[in-house]
Amino acid sequence: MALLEVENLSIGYRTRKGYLQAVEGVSFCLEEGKSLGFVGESGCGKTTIGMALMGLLPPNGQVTKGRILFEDKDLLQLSDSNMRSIRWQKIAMIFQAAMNALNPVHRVDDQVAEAIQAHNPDLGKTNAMKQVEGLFQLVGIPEDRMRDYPHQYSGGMKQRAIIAMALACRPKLIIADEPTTALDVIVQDQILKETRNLQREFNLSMIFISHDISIVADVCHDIGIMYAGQLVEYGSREEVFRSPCHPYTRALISSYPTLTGKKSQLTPIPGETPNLINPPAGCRFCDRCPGARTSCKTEPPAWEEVGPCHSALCHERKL
Amino acid sequence: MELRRYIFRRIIQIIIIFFVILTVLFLLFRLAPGDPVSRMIDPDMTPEDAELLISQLGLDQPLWTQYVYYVKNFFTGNFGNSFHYGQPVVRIIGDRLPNTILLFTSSIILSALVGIFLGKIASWHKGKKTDTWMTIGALVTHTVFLPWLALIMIWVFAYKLDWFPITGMISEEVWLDPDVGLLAKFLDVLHHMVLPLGTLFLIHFGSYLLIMRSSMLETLKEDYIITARAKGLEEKVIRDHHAAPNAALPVVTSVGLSLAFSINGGALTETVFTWPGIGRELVFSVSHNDYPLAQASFLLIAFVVLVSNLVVDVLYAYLDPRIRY
Amino acid sequence: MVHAVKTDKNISKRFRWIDPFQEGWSIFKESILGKIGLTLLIIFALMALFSFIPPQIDPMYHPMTGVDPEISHSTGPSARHWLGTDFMGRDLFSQLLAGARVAFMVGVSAAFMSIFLGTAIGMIAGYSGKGIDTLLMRLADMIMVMPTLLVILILSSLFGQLNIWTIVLIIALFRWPGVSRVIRAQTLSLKQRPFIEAARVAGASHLRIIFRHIMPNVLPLSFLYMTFRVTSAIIIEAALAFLGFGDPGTVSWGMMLQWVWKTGHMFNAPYWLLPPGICISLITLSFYMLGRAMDEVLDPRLRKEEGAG
Amino acid sequence: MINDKKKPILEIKNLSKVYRTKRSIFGDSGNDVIALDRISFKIFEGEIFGLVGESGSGKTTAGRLIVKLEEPAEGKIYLENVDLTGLKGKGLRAFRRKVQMIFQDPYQSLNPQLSVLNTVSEPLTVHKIGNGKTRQGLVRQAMKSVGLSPPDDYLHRYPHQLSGGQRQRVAIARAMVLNPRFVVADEPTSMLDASISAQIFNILSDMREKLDLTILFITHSLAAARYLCDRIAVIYRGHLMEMGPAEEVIRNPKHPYTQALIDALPKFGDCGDIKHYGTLLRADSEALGGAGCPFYPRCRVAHRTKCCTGMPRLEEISDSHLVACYYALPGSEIVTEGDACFYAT
Repeated sequence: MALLEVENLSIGYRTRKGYLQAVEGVSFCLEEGKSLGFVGESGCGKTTIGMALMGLLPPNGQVTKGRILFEDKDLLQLSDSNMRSIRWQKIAMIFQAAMNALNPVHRVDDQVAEAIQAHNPDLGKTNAMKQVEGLFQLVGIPEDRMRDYPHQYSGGMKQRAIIAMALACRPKLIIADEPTTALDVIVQDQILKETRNLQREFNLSMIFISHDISIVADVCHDIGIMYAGQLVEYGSREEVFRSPCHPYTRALISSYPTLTGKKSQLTPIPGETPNLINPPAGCRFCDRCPGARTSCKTEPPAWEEVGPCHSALCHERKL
Repeated sequence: MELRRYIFRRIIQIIIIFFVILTVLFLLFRLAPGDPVSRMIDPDMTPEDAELLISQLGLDQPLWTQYVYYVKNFFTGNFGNSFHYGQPVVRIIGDRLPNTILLFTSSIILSALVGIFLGKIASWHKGKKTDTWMTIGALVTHTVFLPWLALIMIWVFAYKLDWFPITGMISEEVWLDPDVGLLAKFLDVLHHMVLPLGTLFLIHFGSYLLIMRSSMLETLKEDYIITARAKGLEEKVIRDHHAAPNAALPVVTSVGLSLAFSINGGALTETVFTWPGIGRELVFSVSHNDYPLAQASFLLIAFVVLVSNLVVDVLYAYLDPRIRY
Repeated sequence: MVHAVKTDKNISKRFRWIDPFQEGWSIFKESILGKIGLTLLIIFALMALFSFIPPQIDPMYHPMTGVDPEISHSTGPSARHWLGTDFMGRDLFSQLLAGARVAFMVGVSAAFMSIFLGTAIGMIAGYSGKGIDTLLMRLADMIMVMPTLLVILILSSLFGQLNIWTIVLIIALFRWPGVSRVIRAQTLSLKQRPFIEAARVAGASHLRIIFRHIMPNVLPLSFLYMTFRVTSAIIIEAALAFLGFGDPGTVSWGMMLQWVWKTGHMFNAPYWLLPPGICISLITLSFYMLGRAMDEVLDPRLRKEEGAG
Repeated sequence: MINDKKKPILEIKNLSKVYRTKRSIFGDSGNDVIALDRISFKIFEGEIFGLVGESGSGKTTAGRLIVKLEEPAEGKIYLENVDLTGLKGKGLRAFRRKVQMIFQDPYQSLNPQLSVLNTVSEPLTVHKIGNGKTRQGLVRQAMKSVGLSPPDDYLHRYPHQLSGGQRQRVAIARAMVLNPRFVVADEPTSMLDASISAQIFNILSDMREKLDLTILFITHSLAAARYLCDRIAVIYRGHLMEMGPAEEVIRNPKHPYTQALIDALPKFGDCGDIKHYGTLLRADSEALGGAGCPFYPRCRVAHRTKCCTGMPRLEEISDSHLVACYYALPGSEIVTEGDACFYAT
């Protein structure tokens, strides 16, 4: 039984310029102890999905369709207080901007302890602090830095503290939204390695959200490629990268510079992403797609199984 | 210990600024049209006394020597005699200062606390009725013309309803009666203070409310608020523990920046309620051409504003761990 | 690349600059505060305009010198005197109209001068940095801790009665530091922005950078502060007049209040006590509301709020 | 490649830059940050030279010094043999025509109040080139060359009506409209999506071909540098660590820091022939102030006394491949774990 099952999720925002369909018809599932990565460009809806899983959409955002089944409970049907008890205890989050995810006027260890105490009110302050100590050891923050304020930390240390905080209540699922975007490569590498180790150690399920295809390729078992609010390709890492099926996935991979291979291979995707306030009727990628036919413009594509654990949203039926 | 160094630096700054004000005042006094001597000399004085005073102030000396006399007199507390009261200015000012500080600080603290509290509530109910009415109420009380509000307060609460005394700070019968205890005296002062304090409070709390409200709305958009929500904290904890302390910081700054403006209101309030403070003394002395008293009250008020600014800045540094000077 | 453009190709190229203006106006229109403020202001402006009419009808309606020959004391409202008369029988309604004119005059001219000074000084300080910046900002700090009303009191004790334009000038001279601090901060942050550096790399001179790149970006803020400065100028003038230091040649609302207060009519002449106070309060309120509504239009963060991630 | 011409267009000698933190008259000593510490290199005509480093390494400072947005604390910069330090008046104007910069963040580098036409034509106006009509022609041409075509669709737009990629192209058009000799591109794609980045890379590389341009490409990504650059230099805390032909530095890195960078890059796609070097200590301790190699505290192969007392010089180890490390020089290659001194925290 899957830990998390998302069916046909659609999310929209009311904006001054009109109704923005940020996520449309996204389905996926995640087993215990596995990791799933969402890749896409900015504005493709990947962060929105993460926030919807936490039940933290901004006030102008709303889930319009679909179900989010976590341990067989539909999170969208839960009351506020039930949802609150699931947050962090069952599902925790590592945020995009680690720089700003810590409250500047409170000490770091207090902020971690707060998460523990919120869900274990009977636990005393000293016991909570003991747990915090253990967590900080786990992520490699020296003990004498525990009582610092966030602004005294470097970027990498802040991200470590956030990871410690995410682990505080031993959640089943951690959503990591661009966890290393602001960090340098070497620190990023260390953080990713640690995350992987911790995931294995605690048998965590993880959802990785990133714009960087190489990070997701490095960390995740399954991969979902997102484009303009839709999931366009979904499958195991090996399948998706070895035999990318959707033209967008192929384009994304070939536009990414690597350390090996021939230099001339970098081919950019022409054009810009469509406007999500008035999305095109047919396939959303057809304007940029090298193999688009006239029917692509008018008919929305359907999901197509292309392998045992691999499917794509494209009119092209061949693998 | 960096903080101590910062305070030291600020004190030096204050001294410099104060010297500039002192000097500008001196120059204005000498450069203004009319005879500086006659301005400093009480028209009712005997010629001998006037003679003495002139030599004491150095008014018969060249400008530079006069300046030296002026500064020396200032530091020895010799501001001359008030024409109106016929007493040394220092004594009058010394009498009035505590009254001003009492009214002024209590009104600032009260209105800041209430403003912060209500601003927090208003922002929390953004867009709802509570918020709309609080905002409008704050806007109206904040922009109402202070002396007029004071007059209306007197008219309604002192004249029509007769709940509070119309003017003054103490009732003579209470203070002259040797049998009355300290508590009763204190209550008497409090009784007199309600209306002026209420007036100042009404004028000030609105601006703090509005600043707190917008600062809080800003803070609520910060990432660490989302973190707090994601942690599954109660909304009340998020509001009071995570958002409010951060949001209150700009209010502290604005208290500091608006101090000078608040003291205008303080002077007006003292005047209308005949509260025996420095502000009223300044207004009174200016309209009675009592120059020595006017000058000294002005300098003292400037000094009070400078020092309170320092207090506010230090408070800010204390509240915000990011600030380390 | 082409498709993105198609949609607005038929929108004319001209008048693009009007877009942000229209967008701002549409936000402004939604704001209740803005609407109330604007309505009130129009009423006060009409009052100021009509203030010229009563003396034309009859010299006894002259706000300053006119006296009703039949009464020489304060009376309540009547058909002859809509709001009643003051202690010497002058018409309160024409005084109220004249007060609107004074308020606008004082408020707008003092605000304009102080905004001009503040913007110029703020931009110079922020852009030049170093010594000039320190010097100007210390000066600003110093002036900022001066309570303007009391400064004017002291000056009038030295120089005697001040006329209205002197008062306006002093208000302007003492109310620029707040603006210049804001403009300086804005200039400093603009100076860090790469588009200024891009202009420098392109070879633009300092003057060009200030006028072409910095000024258009700080002017909206200056205009916003202008509304707040108008309120403070009106309040200071009114308070000064209330304390008896106003220009004796004008009739301002503050002066009307002083008369009702000083002549001991405040307890028995509400028809005299209420209108000037309400007017001062409402005109400051309307400018304040206008400012807040403009603040919402200008605040880019507010618009960013709806960006979905 | 183009290297055989070997005519340097830009030469940097012992360039240093120190940022002083604010000090008050009461003498609390601020911490000075050394952004660049006596670096020297040459850029040859027509090449794309990559400066690779992490944030705070001084790479952006170097770029800003070259375009004279800042003045160096020490050292000289020569463009076509003209010393840039202290350039004023006419000389400065001539320099501004020749050297342009492309900034990192296209959301910040365009004035929101100016239309595309006004933005792109500003350099022409400033240098008084042409009149209204000919200027528009030049602007159109520049816009076409960065792929903003037809230009008429964009000329009268304002930045907020453009996407990030379009903005960056406008910024490139602004830099190219003067037909400069040398362009500093400061992480031009770090704020853009991957697919858009590739467009920008290709535009830059086209420009170089068409306009005979020399480009200093500043980036944090070795992969991007490899794709675009002929030669790259790796910079760490204000020191050049390694410099050489792009392929050579990436295939055969000699400096432990470069090796660590390559180790840290997420492996993606076909990466069979990338070695793992393991030169980095896990704990990154604070930097030791002083004369030693800045990478010493994080370096696995460092020698306890040798490496923390003197900064090794940048020396040529093979044809145009320079490294600043004691262990990379011929004769002292002990990059095996057995001989290296372990420094543990």
